[in-house]
Amino acid sequence: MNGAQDLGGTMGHGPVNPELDEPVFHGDWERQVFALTLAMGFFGQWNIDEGRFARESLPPAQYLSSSYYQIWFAALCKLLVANGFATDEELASGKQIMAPRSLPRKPLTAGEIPLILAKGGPADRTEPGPAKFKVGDKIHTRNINPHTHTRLARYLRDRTGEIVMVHGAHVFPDSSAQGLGDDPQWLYTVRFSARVLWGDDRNPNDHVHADLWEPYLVAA
Amino acid sequence: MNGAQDLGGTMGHGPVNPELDEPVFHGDWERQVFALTLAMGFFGQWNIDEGRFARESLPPAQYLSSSYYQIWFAALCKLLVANGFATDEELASGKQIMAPRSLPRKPLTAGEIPLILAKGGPADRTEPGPAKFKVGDKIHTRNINPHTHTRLARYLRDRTGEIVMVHGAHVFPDSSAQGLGDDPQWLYTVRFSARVLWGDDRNPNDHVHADLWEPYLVAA
Amino acid sequence: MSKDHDHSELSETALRVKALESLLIEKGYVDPAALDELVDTYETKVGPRNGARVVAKAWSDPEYRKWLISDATAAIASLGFAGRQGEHMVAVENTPNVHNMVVCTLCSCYPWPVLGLPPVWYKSAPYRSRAVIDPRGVLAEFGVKIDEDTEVRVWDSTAEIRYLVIPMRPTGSEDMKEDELAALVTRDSMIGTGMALKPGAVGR
Amino acid sequence: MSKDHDHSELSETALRVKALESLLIEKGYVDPAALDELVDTYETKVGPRNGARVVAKAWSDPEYRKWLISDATAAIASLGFAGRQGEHMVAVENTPNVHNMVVCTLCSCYPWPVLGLPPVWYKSAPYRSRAVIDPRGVLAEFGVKIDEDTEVRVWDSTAEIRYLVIPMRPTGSEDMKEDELAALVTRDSMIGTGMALKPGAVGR
Repeated sequence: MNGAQDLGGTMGHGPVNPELDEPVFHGDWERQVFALTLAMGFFGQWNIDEGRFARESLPPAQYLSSSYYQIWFAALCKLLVANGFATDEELASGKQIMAPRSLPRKPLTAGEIPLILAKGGPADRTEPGPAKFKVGDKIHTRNINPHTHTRLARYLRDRTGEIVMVHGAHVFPDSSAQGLGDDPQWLYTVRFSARVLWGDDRNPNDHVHADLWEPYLVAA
Repeated sequence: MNGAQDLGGTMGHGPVNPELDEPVFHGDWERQVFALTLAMGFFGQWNIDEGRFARESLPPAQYLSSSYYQIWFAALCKLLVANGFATDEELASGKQIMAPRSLPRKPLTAGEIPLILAKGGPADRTEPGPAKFKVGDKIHTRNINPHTHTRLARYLRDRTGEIVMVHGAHVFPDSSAQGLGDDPQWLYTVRFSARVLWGDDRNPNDHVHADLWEPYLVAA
Repeated sequence: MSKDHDHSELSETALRVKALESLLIEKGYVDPAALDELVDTYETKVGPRNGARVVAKAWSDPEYRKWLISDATAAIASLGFAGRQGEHMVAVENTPNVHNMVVCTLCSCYPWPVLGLPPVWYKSAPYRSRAVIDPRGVLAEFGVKIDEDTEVRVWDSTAEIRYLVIPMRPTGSEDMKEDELAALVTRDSMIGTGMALKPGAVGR
Repeated sequence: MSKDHDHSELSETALRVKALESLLIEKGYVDPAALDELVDTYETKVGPRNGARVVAKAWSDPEYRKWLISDATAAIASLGFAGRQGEHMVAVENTPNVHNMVVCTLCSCYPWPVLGLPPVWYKSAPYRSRAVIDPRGVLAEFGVKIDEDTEVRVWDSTAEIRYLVIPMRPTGSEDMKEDELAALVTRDSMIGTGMALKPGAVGR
């Protein structure tokens, strides 16, 4: 979706302002949001793409005026309610009103965390067929504007680029975020000239690379 | 600039929600912001394009979480300070600290308002030369991404369309908003297919028209 | 953000605006009587009844309709509506095959002399963002259903041209006079987010 | 918005988060010890010192450097850094002719096993919006000046591939051992918004 998350090339947000000696978390509430998001995600009731969509579908005014963990918190609340873990009333009161929902597995324990984190969640899958493109091929990105999740950012649409890496087939987020399954698709890294993306006044030496799935691309 | 004002095609803002029996103003403060903006603009210290840029250069988080007259108010405050009418301290306190600045003309009186509004501020100017395009011509819009004011919205860049009206030469906002003068340029209404703008899943009957100046266009 | 929160933000704004007005009066930049006159003009004198008269005349008078379509600025000025934010008018006509709809994606451009000041929704992010990418979805929210075969023409007011939609004359209005017809022409029908009223109905 | 306003928003958030944590514990969904372990992992165990060891080894060991560039996931895992948000690693190398810089315009993708959790600025609108359209302007704000003739390569992490920048080995470090070299490798140098430190300097 063309939501507030699609920030590439937008303007007016101000300077970057890196923080000196920044701590990993700013206060306990950030620790709690981070840990709760990971711990609840571990039940597997939503995948990473559904999690991203929960964040990017927040109203743009809210998304842009929230800190990042505020965005995570708002999205976690949405996901908990949508998946029957809690009700809006419970979130407002902090008190249990409904019985807990049945759990697909036991809650995460401290002991299993190192192994689970080390395993991660690889996104590569069996290839659905031969790759359409190879390194060096010129491609053109499609102009799509779905209301659903996509990783083809606005600034990368309808642009000509060149394949520079082929990564095998990966979970296709446009399907996965809608609960339509992994739908594995070939994933490529595509190289775009800054001039193609932003106009002729850009430095001709500069390039942007993005990881794009085959359904985003047509031969140029 | 690719600021928060550039809303065409963005998503997540919710339903339109028209208000039944909507009053012209919602409370005195809206009346005041409206009237003060017009009255102060009347001194001619900034033009309409500079006024628009003052609004669209507000931080996106602020722009999107403000009501429209809140945006006008924030922009008016910026313009007043930038043009020496008031200082930040004065705006904060509401009390005069500095002497008034010298005025290019007497303040607006009630009596002259009907004539001034009736006169308006036409934007047409003497043509800089012959028009490059005529009705029926196919054009392609440029891909520009200036940090300064432009009326070539992001969704209209790098798209093919057709000239359907020729309006003569008008003040060119990209120059005017920077205080670089009227720089009159031919103005055209351009017709774009919804499919060209948004992709092949759109209704083939639908079109968007926009008013675009000659420097935005190249022959297709 | 909570409703309370919104309210306190608004009262804070109202206080700051009041302070600004006092300051600008104290500094001698603005005359309170002029401010009142500006507000009064757009609150009571200029509004969509002006545009309704233009449309009703176009419905009644084929010569005027032709003039309106070929030179809207002059045709509208002939009825006494002209000036600020209507300096360069274009009238676009709905037909059984074409439905027109006006937006300003970049700010709030709107033909003041014929429609007055725009409603909040016209200036707000939902309408401005969606009118150009999903005009039929927006129209549906206004209760307007357009056939798939009918062309939807969106006009994004990106320059100083201001658009007035001439809605279709409703069936059953054949014998009505110009004044009666004007009562059928709603603000929304002249933006393109509504239709003219059928005789006997009322609406915004 | 005022600073006070921001603070009250934040304390309101903190209260709501606390309530959520209590609720999820009460409902038996989460174990407080597991939450502590998750926080502790990323606060004390996983961080940019991991990535610095990878870079220092690549600087010191030509075979490892080759492996890192051809199969970063395996080469990095060989040092014990793997898993969540580092499942598919790619290492990109700075040279006198190429400067690499990583961003995630759409969210906050970042190679956790080698760099830990991303700093606030990396996840924030200013960096995400500007890194792809004005990388040199962003670099200048970090005090990094890149020659006009040098290519700037921005990597927008739009999929599950995670990028690690191998900064240039600083002059004067020729005789240093791997452990000493690692101390020169800053977090920002591995994102591409900084350079490796010169021997004797300190930085973030």
